[in-house]
Amino acid sequence: MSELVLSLSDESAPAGDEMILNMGPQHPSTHGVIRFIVRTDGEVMSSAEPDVGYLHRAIEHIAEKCTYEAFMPYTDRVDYVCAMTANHAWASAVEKLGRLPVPPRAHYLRVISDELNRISSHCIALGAMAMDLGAVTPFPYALREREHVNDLLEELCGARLTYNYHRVGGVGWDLTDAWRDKVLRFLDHFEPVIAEFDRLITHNEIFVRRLAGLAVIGRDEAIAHGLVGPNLRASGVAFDLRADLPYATYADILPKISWKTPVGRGAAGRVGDAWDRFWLRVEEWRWSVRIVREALDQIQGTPRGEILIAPKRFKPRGDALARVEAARGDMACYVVGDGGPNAYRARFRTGSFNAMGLVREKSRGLMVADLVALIASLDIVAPEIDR
Amino acid sequence: MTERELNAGPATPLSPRAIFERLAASASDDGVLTFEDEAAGEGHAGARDACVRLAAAAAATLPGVMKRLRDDPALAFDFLQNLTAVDWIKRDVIELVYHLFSYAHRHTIALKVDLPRAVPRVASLAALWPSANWMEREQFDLLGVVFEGHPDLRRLLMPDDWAGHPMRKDYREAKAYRGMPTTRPSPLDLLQSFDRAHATGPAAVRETATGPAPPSDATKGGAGA
Amino acid sequence: MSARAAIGPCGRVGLVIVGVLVALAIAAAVTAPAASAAEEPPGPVREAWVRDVSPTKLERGDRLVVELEAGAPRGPAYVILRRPPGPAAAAAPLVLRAQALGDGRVVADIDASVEARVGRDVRWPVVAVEVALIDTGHGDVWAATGGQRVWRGAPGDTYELDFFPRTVRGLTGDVAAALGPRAARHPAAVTLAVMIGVALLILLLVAPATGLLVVWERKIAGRMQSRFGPNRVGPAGWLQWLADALKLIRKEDLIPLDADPLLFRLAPYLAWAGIFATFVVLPLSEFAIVADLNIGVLYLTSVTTFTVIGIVMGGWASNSKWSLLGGMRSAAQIISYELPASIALLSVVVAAGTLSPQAIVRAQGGLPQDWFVFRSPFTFVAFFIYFISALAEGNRTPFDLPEAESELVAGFTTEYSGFRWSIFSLAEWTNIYVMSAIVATVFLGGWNVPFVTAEAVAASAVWRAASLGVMLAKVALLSFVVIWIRWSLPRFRVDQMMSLCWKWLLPTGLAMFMASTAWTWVDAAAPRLGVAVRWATFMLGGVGLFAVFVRRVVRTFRATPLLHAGARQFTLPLFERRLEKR
Amino acid sequence: MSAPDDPSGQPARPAGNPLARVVRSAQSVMDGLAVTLSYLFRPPTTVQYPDRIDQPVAQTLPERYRGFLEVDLATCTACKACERDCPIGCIVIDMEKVGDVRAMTRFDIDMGKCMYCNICVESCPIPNQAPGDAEPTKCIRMTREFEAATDDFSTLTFRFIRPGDAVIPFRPKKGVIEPTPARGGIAREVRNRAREYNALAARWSETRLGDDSAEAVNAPAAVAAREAELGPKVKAAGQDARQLEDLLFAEALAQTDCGACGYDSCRAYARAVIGGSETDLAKCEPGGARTARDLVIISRLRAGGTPPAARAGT
Repeated sequence: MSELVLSLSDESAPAGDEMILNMGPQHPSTHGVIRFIVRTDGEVMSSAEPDVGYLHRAIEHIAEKCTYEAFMPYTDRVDYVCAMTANHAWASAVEKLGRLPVPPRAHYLRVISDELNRISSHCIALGAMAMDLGAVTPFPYALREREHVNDLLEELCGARLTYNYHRVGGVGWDLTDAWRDKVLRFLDHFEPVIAEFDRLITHNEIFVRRLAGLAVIGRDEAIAHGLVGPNLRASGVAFDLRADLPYATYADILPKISWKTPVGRGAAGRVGDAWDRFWLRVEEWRWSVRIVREALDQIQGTPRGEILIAPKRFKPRGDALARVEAARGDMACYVVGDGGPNAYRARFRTGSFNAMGLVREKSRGLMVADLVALIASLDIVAPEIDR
Repeated sequence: MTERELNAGPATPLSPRAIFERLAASASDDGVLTFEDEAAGEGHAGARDACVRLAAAAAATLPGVMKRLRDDPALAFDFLQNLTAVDWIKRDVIELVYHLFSYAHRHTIALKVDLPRAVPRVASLAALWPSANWMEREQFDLLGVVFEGHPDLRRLLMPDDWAGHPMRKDYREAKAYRGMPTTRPSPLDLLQSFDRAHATGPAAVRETATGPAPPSDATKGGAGA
Repeated sequence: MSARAAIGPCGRVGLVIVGVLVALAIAAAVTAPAASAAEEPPGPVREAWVRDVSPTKLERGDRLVVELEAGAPRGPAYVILRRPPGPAAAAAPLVLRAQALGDGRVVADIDASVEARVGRDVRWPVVAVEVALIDTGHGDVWAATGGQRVWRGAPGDTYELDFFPRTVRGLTGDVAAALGPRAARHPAAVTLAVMIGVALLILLLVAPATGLLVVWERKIAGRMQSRFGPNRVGPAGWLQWLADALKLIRKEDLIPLDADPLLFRLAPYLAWAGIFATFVVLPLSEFAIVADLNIGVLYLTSVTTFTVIGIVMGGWASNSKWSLLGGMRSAAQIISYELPASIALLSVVVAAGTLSPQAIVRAQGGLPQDWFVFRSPFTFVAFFIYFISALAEGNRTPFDLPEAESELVAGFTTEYSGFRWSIFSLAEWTNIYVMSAIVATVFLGGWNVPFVTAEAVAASAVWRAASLGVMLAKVALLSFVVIWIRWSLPRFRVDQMMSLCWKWLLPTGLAMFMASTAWTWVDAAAPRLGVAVRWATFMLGGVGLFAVFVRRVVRTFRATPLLHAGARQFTLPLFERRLEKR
Repeated sequence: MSAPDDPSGQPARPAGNPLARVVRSAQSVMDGLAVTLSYLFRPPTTVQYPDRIDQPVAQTLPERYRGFLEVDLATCTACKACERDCPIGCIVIDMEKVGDVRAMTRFDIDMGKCMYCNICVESCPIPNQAPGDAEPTKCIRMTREFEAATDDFSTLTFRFIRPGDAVIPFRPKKGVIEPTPARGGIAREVRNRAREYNALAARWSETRLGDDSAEAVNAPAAVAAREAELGPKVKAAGQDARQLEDLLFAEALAQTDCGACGYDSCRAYARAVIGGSETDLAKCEPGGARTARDLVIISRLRAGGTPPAARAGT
């Protein structure tokens, strides 16, 4: 490959009044280890070029080195803020590849754990975004709720961050009645907290003014750049995998709670602005609460203990792509098997990866402080980009 | 495309075969595209997603095919949801896999094309889907696929001066990068080498316990309570 | 392009010059109050005149005779002399110890101690005797001018002449007198020593108080965020500041390689000096003021802006782009908000008719409806304008852009560490006191004790102590509000911050200034209307706003009942097991 | 301040009249202040770990908590299922013939590497029942222990068999759930032992591994050991230039392609050495004394030097 010419990042001397600001990889608000090469004239940026890869651990390569089942704990590390959905994506892809059956109770448990994890992931996203905009207190409040969710998940599966809860063919642990009651109590507690959070920060006039009309991403632009999940919906596209291409047991749950995909409405400024992205995640909190309630209700009808059909001598051949609605949107997992015990190729296409590709374009003309808000509003998690 | 259209839900999702047929019908170059149905693999458990394969010889026509997939109103694949390269070292090809999705129709298709492993070159799709920009950079970085016409084909994840493309099956990591070792000794090895050096003889045998009696230091070695 | 090059080679010279000028200005500021403080003794002695002075040129051995009205009491007295304009040292008023003879004459001998203060070989002219004060020895104090007794203390009061403002110069005289002729030969040394002594006194009082404020802020922040805050060092964590300070002082003294070492070192002290200089005119109580300048408010607004020089200097000298951006933001911010802040203060100044802080306090009352904030709707608005501007000038949230940690890492303090950093933060937190004290003084009645007149406060030691307490309580409350705001609100963006200043606060402030000026006329013309408006403003703006707010707090509190009992009641694994165990 | 081009094409929300904006701002600010103030009347949610709590946190964790691994060797059959299934290879079990029985001489788990995924527990075939647990556990199991802060990775290697000891594997009876001591005790003890000894042992090994000085590298024992390692490889490569090049590249050279030797790449240098056009074997700067020694050894072995087995016998 020596014929390939390497072109180094363009860090040549800036022209005119511009100066180059090196933001990251150690910077308080780059949400992990990301670096931006920012060209600014005073406070106004002419571009912010992301430089990623600092958290690249070659997870896709590791997938080629261990068995399908043994790779599950690594998927936790794809997105450690919302590990359940990465578990789910891998499990779904492998199950699709091997045409493996999954017991219904396991599907419900996957939904419950996914949604709880979505709540805790949005806690980080919203809390950190508020903190990036200088409001410090929403962050501990959000983290407090995340800790509660962590406590619950810890009791379910034993881990607080990297759960390794889903299995190829089911899930690892069944729920107990005591745990179910605790989740319901948590939801009772959490709903008013959302309202409080709204009053504290979402509708705060300073906050709204800072985000309204900021970094507007139009619908076509969002689709073309491959934005997914909350970012896409904030741009006005009513598409949610859970509702539109239902997997697990979402098809049974969503109609019961009269689901309506939340979409950015431009209530503060324009559709697809940073505030819409913030607000949409708050809305997703509310919907997740309803989904968990309904799933906890419906799971009562499934036989206790039937949570895993483990594959035997699993050596599939073929390829499969599975998509899961993760906290950062549509996570696609593509897995190729060549008849061996290990995956021949695995790939995770994550929400942050695509969102990050948009930063350079969207940062033009923004202020340094807005870059922080832009990154936060896209809910970028560094390991998801680098994997 | 208006908001109403997009938000009205699935309009006319087509099956992969129907998508292929429509695509093949509009193609001028017959026989270049083939359809691989959803199928179980041979001899092993496993399944394959349905896909359209573009003949390796016609890899140059990829942008045209993709443009048709994107612009045909009945297909309207507006979302390039995944771009992967797979290094099939035994077949000596690098297989590019494009997964497309249509928000308008809610249908999906995979398109595959083989490239020669020695010179994996293909036209960039960054002009069709901006999201291809970073995905192509990533595949270039990790597998060395050169996307011609890409606006900014640089390494994405690895350092700019990294040698080799790590996701290739024949890649071997160097022992050091810029003087930094890429491995560190495992404590397991360190402790074992200490043990070996200090072994008093071939395994200092002690009478060992049998059965589930509570372990104690004298009989059980280390695991005692 | 490096940050240094962005300013250019002239920058360094310029900043050095500016720094020197500021240092001089601060030195002048410290001495200036000393020079002019004695012009106005406390109390309502507004004007003073004497019938005769003889002789008009004095030298050692002379006797100064002031003729007063017959019937003035006997006793020890003071004579304050005004001298013609000249060099600062020679033009300062002179306080002489004298003796009232009981026949209307007050005589003062010009002896060695006077000469020590004035200079040996100068025959110096006297323009006028400002006032003569006579201690009758029965607890009464006479302040006499031209034969009129204009003010006296109540019998039995322990008020003493020693409570006169102890200006540096006045102290110098006393110290020189106490030390005797040897000290008298080195008046400059004595002056310097006294100045340093006063400065040290302020520092020793303020620095620990600031440390306590930091702990308090952290405790409030902790509780507001559902956690504990510092609670380990000392009783309930109140000595945390001491531990932090020791840690900071012991840290390595780091100066970045490419930094400008001189300016880098100088910057924290400049930032700090500007804030500390304000303490000269802050009336913490009826008596506790270093110098009641007749231009006090002007002095306050000018001295507080010295900080910006230190910040810009630190930001530039660090040779870091983050620091530079922080410094530039700070410069823009402080200079901009200077305007609405001053104009908001002017609305009160026109209502009070004076720039002297003590006089402004005396023009208010102890009860809220007598405060300037409720004097009229216009001062009410001006109060908020000033408060917002003060937050901005103090770099406090929501205006903490110069050190916005999520944008600029740590702004102008990015490259600072250890002791220098602690000086910056000392200045920053002290500034909370300063801004709170200014707001309390100008808008919220200062040290006025409810239901007690200013005269009564001056007359009684108990009330004087109470007035100090009232003022400190107001400062503490306002500091709490400042802290509370910081932990509740997000930050403005730099353009929004500027537009708030120039498009909103400044025009509104100007309008309020003009309206307030007009209102003084209305107030004078129709006093009953004025009182009615005061009450209306108080009831609507004060009580009404407070009620609305309390309702919100109660509603919030009730909305999340599961949070009330903290984590214990909420069944999470950790706590559930703990409860089971009991 | 929005981006200059607005792709959504919608008008911004009208700002409203100034007074309304002021009122709205005041209301929202008051809302925020009310929320934070209300927390002053509530107890904190946090706990003061580690000292101001009623009991050790480990005792308050849920049963399924995944802390340190521990092995109850009394019921371990040495089936090595955990070692085989560990995705990260942090478990090492050695079996040796001790006298006339096969016994485990090593059962090490590198907890610093472990990712607490529970896969080893799931693959363990021996069910155990620990007192106080609602659910059955396994011979290897996760515990609620989690405290082992350290500045040395090696102290996180838990050695369940003390070096020099041997444990005879357990023979399970079918369908019997074996009793086992309460979870956590073994992990605590092993952790404490690891704290005492491992760091010293690892540092001892590291000084020997890490000493790159010419004296240490060329010490007779080191040369002999290296010859023993390289001997079979050189033999396997024979005289095939390509294989020799691979051998030199993999075993001796620094692989940095730094160019200090004057060649374009490490492989070019290797080719030159093999081809004989390069006789200076000490040109690899990053490799230092170690590379020079290895190159010398390889060329000696190629030339048919002393068979390593004969010399390095002891």
